[in-house]
Amino acid sequence: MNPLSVVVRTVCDLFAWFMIVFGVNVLLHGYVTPGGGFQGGAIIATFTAFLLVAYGGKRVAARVNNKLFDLFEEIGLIVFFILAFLGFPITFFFNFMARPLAESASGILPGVGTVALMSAAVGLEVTGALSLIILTMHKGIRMFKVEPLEQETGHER
Amino acid sequence: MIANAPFLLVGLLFLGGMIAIFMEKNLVKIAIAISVIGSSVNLFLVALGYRNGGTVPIHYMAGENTVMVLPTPQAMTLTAIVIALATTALLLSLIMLVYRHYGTLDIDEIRRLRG
Amino acid sequence: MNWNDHLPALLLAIPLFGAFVAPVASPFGRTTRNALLASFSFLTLLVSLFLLRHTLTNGIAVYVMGGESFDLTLPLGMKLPVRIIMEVDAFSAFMAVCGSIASFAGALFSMNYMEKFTGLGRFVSLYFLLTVGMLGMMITGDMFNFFVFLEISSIASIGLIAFWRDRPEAVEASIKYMLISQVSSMVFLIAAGALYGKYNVLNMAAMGALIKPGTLEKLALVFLVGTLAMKCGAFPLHMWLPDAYAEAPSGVSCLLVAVSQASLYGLMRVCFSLYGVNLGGAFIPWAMIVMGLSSMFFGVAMAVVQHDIKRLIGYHSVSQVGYMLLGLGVGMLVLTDARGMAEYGFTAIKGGIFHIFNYTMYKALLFLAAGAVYYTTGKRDLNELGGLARRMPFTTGMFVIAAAAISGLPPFNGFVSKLLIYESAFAVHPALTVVALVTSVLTLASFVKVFQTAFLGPERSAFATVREVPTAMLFGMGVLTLAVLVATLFPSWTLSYLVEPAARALVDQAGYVGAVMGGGL
Amino acid sequence: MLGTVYTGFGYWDVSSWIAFFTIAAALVLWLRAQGREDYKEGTEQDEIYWSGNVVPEEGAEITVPASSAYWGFRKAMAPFYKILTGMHTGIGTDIVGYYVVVVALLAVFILL
Repeated sequence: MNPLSVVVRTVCDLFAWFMIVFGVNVLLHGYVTPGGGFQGGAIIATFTAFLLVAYGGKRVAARVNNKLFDLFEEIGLIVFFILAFLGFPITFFFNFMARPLAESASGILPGVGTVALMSAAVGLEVTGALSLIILTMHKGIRMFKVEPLEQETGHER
Repeated sequence: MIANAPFLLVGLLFLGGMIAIFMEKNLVKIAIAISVIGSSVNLFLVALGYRNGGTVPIHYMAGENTVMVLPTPQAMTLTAIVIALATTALLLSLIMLVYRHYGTLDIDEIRRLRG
Repeated sequence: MNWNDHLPALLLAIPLFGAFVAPVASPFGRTTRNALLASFSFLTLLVSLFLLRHTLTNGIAVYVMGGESFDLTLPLGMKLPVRIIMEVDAFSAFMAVCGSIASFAGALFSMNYMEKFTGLGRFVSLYFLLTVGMLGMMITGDMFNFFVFLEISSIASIGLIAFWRDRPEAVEASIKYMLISQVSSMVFLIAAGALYGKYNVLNMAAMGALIKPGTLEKLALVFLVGTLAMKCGAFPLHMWLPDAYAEAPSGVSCLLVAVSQASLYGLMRVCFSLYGVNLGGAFIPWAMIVMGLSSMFFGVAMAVVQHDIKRLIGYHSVSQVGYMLLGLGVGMLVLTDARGMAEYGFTAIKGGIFHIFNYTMYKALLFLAAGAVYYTTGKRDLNELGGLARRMPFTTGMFVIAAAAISGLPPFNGFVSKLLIYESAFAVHPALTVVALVTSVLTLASFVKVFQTAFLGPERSAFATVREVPTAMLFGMGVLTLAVLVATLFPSWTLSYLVEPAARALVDQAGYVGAVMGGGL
Repeated sequence: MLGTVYTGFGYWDVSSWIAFFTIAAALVLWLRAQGREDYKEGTEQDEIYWSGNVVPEEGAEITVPASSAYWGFRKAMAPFYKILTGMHTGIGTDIVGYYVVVVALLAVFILL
């Protein structure tokens, strides 16, 4: 993919960061709004797609490290699992942090408990995974320069 | 009668997707048809949970109005959307691999495994 | 707290954790990854065995995900259950044991089998996800949750079938399976949604208590049956199955066999526990029987003419699924008829369930043996194979045991379950038994062909350097051989401690409903 | 432990079968151990008989390939196999088509 014109790149510079902020907002308010981890993560991952379209594959591939997204994915998954596992003396997935609404002085937050944390973990996971999907699929296009498929060593063809 | 309009649309979308699977030969178009079928099913689920005059099923946002739409079908729809995203990404990746191996997207020519 | 109460959650949590840590652990090297693969699948097997013991002594185990207590199915005096509920009766636990044995054997086998390839961290991750999807389908008690696990297992299996990205055939088989599995899972979701719209409940037990015969229910039943019969490979819907089984890596084919049995479990759960006496006449049982007979006969007829070893075994999967559909269909036919049930229906169900165990074990073993041949020789075409018996004595021996068991040669376990099915199907109509017997003969014929061309004969000069496969692979096959031999030598023990409680749990709709709804129907 | 399985019509007993196989195997092995009196080592009895033809040098490589096995069966059933293999076209949309047709047929028949 070739980089687009200077107009697009400038707009990308200006607005791309707002997408991340918006995504984080959606992600963190997942427990009270119709948003949540997946939606927020998908919005943040749009940032990667945006960069790819505006700046072209070569530059993004040089700058972006796939290991970072791998790390995001792993941290999200493991945090999610640990949060679910911590409810174990009662049940798996039990919301052990939640308190009844009446006990708390201020609003909704204490009633939420692990749901908000889980939604953040899912958001991290989806960010990493979707960005990885986008980058990997872009790497797989190779529309003009056809490279041979990497050969596996195990079986003869 | 007008309350049944979403279900009519669901039927139309489902049939359209199904017809497209059989009429189209291009794998990418078939992938689009499968996405259309998935969307029609999601619409079906959301339409199931609607109550007349209902609001968002979130306690502090619903306000005075106590009639809420059913939250369970919405949760189901969200899950189905996530699954549909995963399958679409996988399907498109597989299509890319097929194109690189076979050099074509015509589904009638991708038939080394038969008999 | 008592860990026995939490076994259903642990059964899912352990392989799920394995799937999540596998990409983290795999950069630490081969040994760490292999240890992870073996240890987590072994833990899963242990948990499933404990779960089986728990259900056999304490009856149906109910587990409410995220509830205030593990058995609080109806909180706050509600009439309908709200949370996702796992419901494990003897049949589910039996299936979970079958599935986790296959998973353990496939994991042991894959350690050496896959070591030459790249991307193994993802492989381990997908393998455990497939295990989670399979076990989740087997123990869940919730309609939508069943759909989610169905999709998890189909996505993971699609990824694993296409794991050898550099083989065009593997990608082709994967994309064909993907097309049909996507369309059919959407149909499944429509059926689940329609039932939810009518009864306002997603829990299978609660739905079973509420359900009444009607047009919508019949349509939903057809959609559910069609999808699940496709997933387990009944005759006109089986086209994806030999492709997928043949092109997947062998350890994965071994697990895919168990996954198709999970779909069969779902089919039986829908027909027996969800609909039960409301099935609405003899149409669905007869459809099941006809599907079973046609899968049996046409599957084996296609298998006789194949000359790719894994594809041949894949077509045998179609034909073996037919036996289970026949046995369970005969049982379903007499579900409302107490006399017929006592005379032959219960025997048919026992035969069908025993055949599920036998089929999972010997078919997984056959796939692993075919994989061992592919591992050492690099060939799958029977025309190019020959004379391997002297080179690979252990593989040959285990292949002979599995082939004799699948052909129903006495005294092996395949004969026992087939005998139960023959005799009970004979009571319905003799023609059913005739088809089943002809199928058995053709099965033997095709395995004689495989054994003669691949293992017997003079040694080929091309295979002069072939050695026996590594020890871990032999252990993987040995686990399954052991299971086959146990079922062979102690058939009455297996029948009375594993199969009969499972069969009784399957036909006991009131018990299944009562475990969630609290006794009062 | 080696129990009897009652099927409701008859029974299956694995121990008697194993006993039968042991006795039969012992009998066969004993018969085989007797040998033939008229066998002389080093005479023409040692030569390979290959349907009266000359035995080829590369005998090990000449075997019946798997695709020729059961040739007569396949020849006799040729019309049947033509239809059956014709069904397995290997085209993706055909696979989906069979699914849709089967579900539609089931739906029509259950509502009748």
